Amino acid sequence: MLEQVKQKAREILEQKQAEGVLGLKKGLWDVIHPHVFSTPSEIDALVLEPKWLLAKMARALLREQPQNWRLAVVVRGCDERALVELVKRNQIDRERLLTVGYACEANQAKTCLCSRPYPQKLDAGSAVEGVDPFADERVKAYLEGDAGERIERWAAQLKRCIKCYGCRNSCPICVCVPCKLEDDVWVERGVIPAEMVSFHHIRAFHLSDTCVACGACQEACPVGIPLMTLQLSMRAALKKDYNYEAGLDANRKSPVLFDFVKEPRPGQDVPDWVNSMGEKK
Amino acid sequence: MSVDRGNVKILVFACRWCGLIGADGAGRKRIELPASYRVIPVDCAGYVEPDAVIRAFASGATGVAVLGCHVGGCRFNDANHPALKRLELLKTLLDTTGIGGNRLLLGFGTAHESHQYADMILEFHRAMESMPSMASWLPQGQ
Amino acid sequence: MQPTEKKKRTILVVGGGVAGMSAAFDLADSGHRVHLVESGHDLGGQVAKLDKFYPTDHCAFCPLWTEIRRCKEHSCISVHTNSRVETLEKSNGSYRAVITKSTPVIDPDLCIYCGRCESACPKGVARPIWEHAYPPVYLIDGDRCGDCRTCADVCPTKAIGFDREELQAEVAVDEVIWSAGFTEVSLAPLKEYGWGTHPDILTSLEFESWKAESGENKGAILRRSNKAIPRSIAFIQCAGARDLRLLPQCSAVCCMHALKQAQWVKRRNPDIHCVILYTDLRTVGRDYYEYALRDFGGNGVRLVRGRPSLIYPLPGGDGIAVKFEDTATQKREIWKFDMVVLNGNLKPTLSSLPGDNARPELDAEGFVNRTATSCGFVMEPADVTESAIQASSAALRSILADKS
Amino acid sequence: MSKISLFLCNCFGEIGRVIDLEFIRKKFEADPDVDSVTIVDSLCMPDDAAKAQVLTRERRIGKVLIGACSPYGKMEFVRLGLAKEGAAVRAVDLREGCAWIHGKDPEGATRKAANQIDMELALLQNRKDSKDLTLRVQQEVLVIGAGPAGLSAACGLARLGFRTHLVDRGSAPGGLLNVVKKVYPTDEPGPGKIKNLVDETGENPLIRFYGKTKISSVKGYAGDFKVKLTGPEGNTALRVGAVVLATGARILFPQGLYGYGKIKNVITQMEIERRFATGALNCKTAVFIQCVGARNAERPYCSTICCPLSLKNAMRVMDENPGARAYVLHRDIMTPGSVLEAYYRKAMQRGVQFIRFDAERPPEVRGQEQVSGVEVFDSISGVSRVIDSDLLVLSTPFVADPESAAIARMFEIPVDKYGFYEEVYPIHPVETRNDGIFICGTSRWPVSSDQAIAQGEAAAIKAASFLGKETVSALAMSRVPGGKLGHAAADAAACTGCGNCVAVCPYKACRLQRTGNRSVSRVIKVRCKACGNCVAVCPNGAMQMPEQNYRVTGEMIRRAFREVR
Repeated sequence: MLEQVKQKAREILEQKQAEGVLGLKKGLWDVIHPHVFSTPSEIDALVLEPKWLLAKMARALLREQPQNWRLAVVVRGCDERALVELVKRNQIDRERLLTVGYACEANQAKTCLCSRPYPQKLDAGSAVEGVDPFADERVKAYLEGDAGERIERWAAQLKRCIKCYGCRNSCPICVCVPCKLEDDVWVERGVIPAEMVSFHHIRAFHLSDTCVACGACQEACPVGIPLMTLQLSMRAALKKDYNYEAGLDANRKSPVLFDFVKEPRPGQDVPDWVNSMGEKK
Repeated sequence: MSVDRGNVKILVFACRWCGLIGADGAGRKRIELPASYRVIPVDCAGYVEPDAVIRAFASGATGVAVLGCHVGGCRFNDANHPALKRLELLKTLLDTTGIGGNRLLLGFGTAHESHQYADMILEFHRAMESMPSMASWLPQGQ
Repeated sequence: MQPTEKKKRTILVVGGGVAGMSAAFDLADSGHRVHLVESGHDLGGQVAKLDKFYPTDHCAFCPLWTEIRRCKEHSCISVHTNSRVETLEKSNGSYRAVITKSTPVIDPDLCIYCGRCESACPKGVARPIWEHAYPPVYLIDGDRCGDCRTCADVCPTKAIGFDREELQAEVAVDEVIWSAGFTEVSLAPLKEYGWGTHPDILTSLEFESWKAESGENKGAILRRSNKAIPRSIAFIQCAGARDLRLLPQCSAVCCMHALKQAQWVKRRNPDIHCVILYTDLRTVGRDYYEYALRDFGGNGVRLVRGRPSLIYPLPGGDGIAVKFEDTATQKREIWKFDMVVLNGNLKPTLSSLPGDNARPELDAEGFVNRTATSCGFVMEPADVTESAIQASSAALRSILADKS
Repeated sequence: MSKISLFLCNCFGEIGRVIDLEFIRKKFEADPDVDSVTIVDSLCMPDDAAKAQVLTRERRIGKVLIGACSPYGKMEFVRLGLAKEGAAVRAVDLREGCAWIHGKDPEGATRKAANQIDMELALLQNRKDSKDLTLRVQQEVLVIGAGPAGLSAACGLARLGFRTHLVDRGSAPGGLLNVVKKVYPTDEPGPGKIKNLVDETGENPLIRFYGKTKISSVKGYAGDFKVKLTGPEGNTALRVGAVVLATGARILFPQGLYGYGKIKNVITQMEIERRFATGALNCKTAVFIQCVGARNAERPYCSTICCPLSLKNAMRVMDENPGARAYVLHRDIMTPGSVLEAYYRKAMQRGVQFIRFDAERPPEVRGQEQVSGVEVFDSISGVSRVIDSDLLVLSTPFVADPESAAIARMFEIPVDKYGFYEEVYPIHPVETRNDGIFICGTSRWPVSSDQAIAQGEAAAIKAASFLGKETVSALAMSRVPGGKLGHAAADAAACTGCGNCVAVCPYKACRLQRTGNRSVSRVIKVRCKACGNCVAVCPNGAMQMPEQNYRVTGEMIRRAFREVR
């Protein structure tokens, strides 16, 4: 698989489809770091592991470089979806971006609880079946029980937050500067643990229709809060109500922003003052 | 499980065209309501950002109500519709964390429905009385 | 080329419903002076009385209220409420109109809506003007008032004064726009409809305020006779209309009005069986037919083509019998309903007003002859949308009247 | 930051009876933001209102907070009166929203009143004013489409003194009426009905007619649209203050329905008009079928004009061919109103036969090459009948013009699901989402020529009253009584250019502007109606409504339940 990726990357550089290839490089003392390969000969040092999302880096590179500079990115499924979301949000020019996609292996998919462990444009490797995150114990454990139990369970988790902003910084889609999480109107400053309701809910909700379920936030969390679980049910709701999944189609806007249809959600009647209370199950 | 009985705090975001006029109608009829809610008038329910709803919970509100016009009856060219979709999604998140989507009331009615407004506020107040406490989520002193 | 300096005209608009307000506002907004004469206590006309309006199924409150406020606050519009046009004389291409204004017992400028008169009144004749009048004021129903004047003593602002005299104002106007709207005509002459024989036989406007969200039943659908939940409601179309004995015209709004009410009943209480007995289902307008299709779609409103020959209350308060022929099956049927709503008995207002010297030429059916500028229901049966269009068109015609 | 003066109204005891106003006065006098607290007995009475105004003026109070009745009551007058003195005035509803509904809980009501006042103080202290934009309105109008609606709009505008550009894709004005020999219900000739209007387009120096011309691009907003036309004389660039769209509609071509195209003498209403025009119509029995391709699953709407049209043509067939018979096969005769209903009665008296059929059992055409008859199940009598006929006329509905969608996109107005232009609200039937664009005629919804002319006139006066203002301020571009709240503004430094606001804006007021490698959102102030959706979806608060910005909201939320002492 690595060879296929290298081959493809070399082709891109040789045929001048892009000026650089962003991928992981095994450098001095075998340290692996992201690198922009600009000549075909450099490509030999390209590696694929570990999982390292490059989408945000691609955005930064493309912003720094002149308009005619194009970039190819070596991507996994999640990284490709993140790039699609960034394209959708006008962070990356679609015509300046190429991808070299490769599929993740089954055990990687299982670790990430990835339901789609392969890019749509697959150049190397063969796609393995995704994992249903809701069937996994690691997720189930946080979603079961009644509201009171869940409140306590999540409180125990979120209490450990040291407000390092790792979740935000590692997210391939969070790009806002300034960020609402640093504004004391929304989140009290200088308080640790972070204000639990506002910090985590605002962060999670901002990504509700953008999250590509890469799991970078929870991998980055130094205290191991299962942050991706927060996103999963919103992703599932979008899938169910609007058949929408983030990161698949750069032309489809989030249904929460768009699609003025007559009913708020397919099959759901308009809530009304008279029946808005009665609808609760 | 501790509950917040007796200390219900409801924050109402009411649009000026239906929510607030419905409330006004209830006032004109002098319908007795619990004094547990505070109103923030907005020009349209579309203005209510999910972050503000979250902020309200973080500031100690037991429940938040967003009251707008019927879908299709908005005078801002269906501006309340995306708001409804957004806040429906926020309910999902609140359900996940256990705060509970039922702490967020989305009510879409008309200016004429003052009795219904009163019933809704009353019922929401009662529902919030038996909600599990969020004390473990909030900093001390709130 | 810049537009030439236009002559500012003064227009008299008779009737302050949707049509009158639209015309007045368009005229005022283009710089002309308007006298808007309304016989009721407040602007708004019939739409103000409707709980919901079609096709949005939403209340018409905020657009209407906006319109009312814009008219009242516009510097070029003089609003005359509680007023009528006494005489109208044409001379040299312009008119002299005498407007008579009856002053209400409660001065709206002083009323603070505290409601003390309502609780003090032994006969219960002090009541709010309408649910959402802006500003909210009380009025005293002069006909039923016992003249005890208790209310005047309790009023904190001394707003209540009996024996106030009528005021008369004479205005010179260049053109008159008639937009007096419609009134309900009594169905008593048509005995077969049984109107007036039983409280559960209502006209649609009576039903509208009976079922209103802000009304006495808080939006619940109840029988008027015993306040029980009805099992079934019949909506009878063309009652009095398309009928040479009473009103030859088609009232244009009733099919949609009945559909709206039936669907609303279904939404509030799906267990109530709703039947619409119609002759032709006239759904001409944007999305109107689709609105009707929602019924065919199985939400339970039954549409039956047939015109009742007799409606009569059954003895013992056991409901209302409706006798008709279902033309789809060609069978004569007698169905029993708990409530019957009659639709269609709307006629243009001007034909019933006294005083020939203050009204335009009317045609045989009571509509304003095309020789005068008019809009809304007095010109031709029309719903809100159509009235608003005609109003703007009439506004333009009244400005250009002497130029073309 | 200037301090706030607080006026509390007792409303003749209505408020003071429940709420402890003295307590509130003491509490807020201690508030560092508050300058003074005054309790008055009745703020809406002329005396007290005048006093408050004088006080505001003399002490140059910049910010006033009123605690009185609801904003839908008399307080609005007080508020407007004080605002005239140049103060920023906000009001708290202490009567309807507090005293009257919490009468049994005076303590709770007092707490609530204090909190609500506190919240409004936060708003007054943190609110900012939107920068207004004043715009000179271009004193010219563009009317697209020269059918009856467009003609009446153009002539109306020209007679009011506005220079009008009338554009049509055809070479001469008149539209569909040029084809129609007679119009219902007056039976006057179609072209004659609009003859004076057509003549006027030639004679009035203020109207310029552009034949065979199309719109190639549109930029700008109400008051200043920059439109490019492409026509036989090349390109023309216009700057107009308002646009009237009267682009018309097509009539459905019933290919494949009732043997149309295969069987001779199965024709449409338009063809029968043409036959009348050439005088080549003779038939013994004409059958009109209504709702051909309308009121079905694909087009679930009534096209308004076909029933009266059939009445007219049926009577005409009988007039021109003595002894001929005419049948109208219908599903419902759509003749609402008094004039059309009388027309229907006239047709019945004239001997036109009406047969009602069900949508599920449509009539069937007999005959291979030439129509020989129609079989129809009469749903009223419940029997099937065969009508021998030598002419079958199909009433097909108006369908949206295929070009309408492109024009709607250019002018950024919505179309409904059938492709007709959509108005903003039923009470404002010729106005659209995009201010300064007015719609009329069949491009809006199927209408008769009379209605189209009326709509044209309606659009004309709406456009004229907008143009007549000569300058407009963006803050006035709203139907909100008391004025628009403000308009949203994006902080260019913070904006990430994600486009959420652009996607969500119901008025298409947000635009992305590209600078270098990044895009930034910009708000077209004239279009913004201050609904606040852009603010709600902006991920980092770059988009704000200055009047009710995020600091206001945040602070109001925090103060909502602050302990009152």
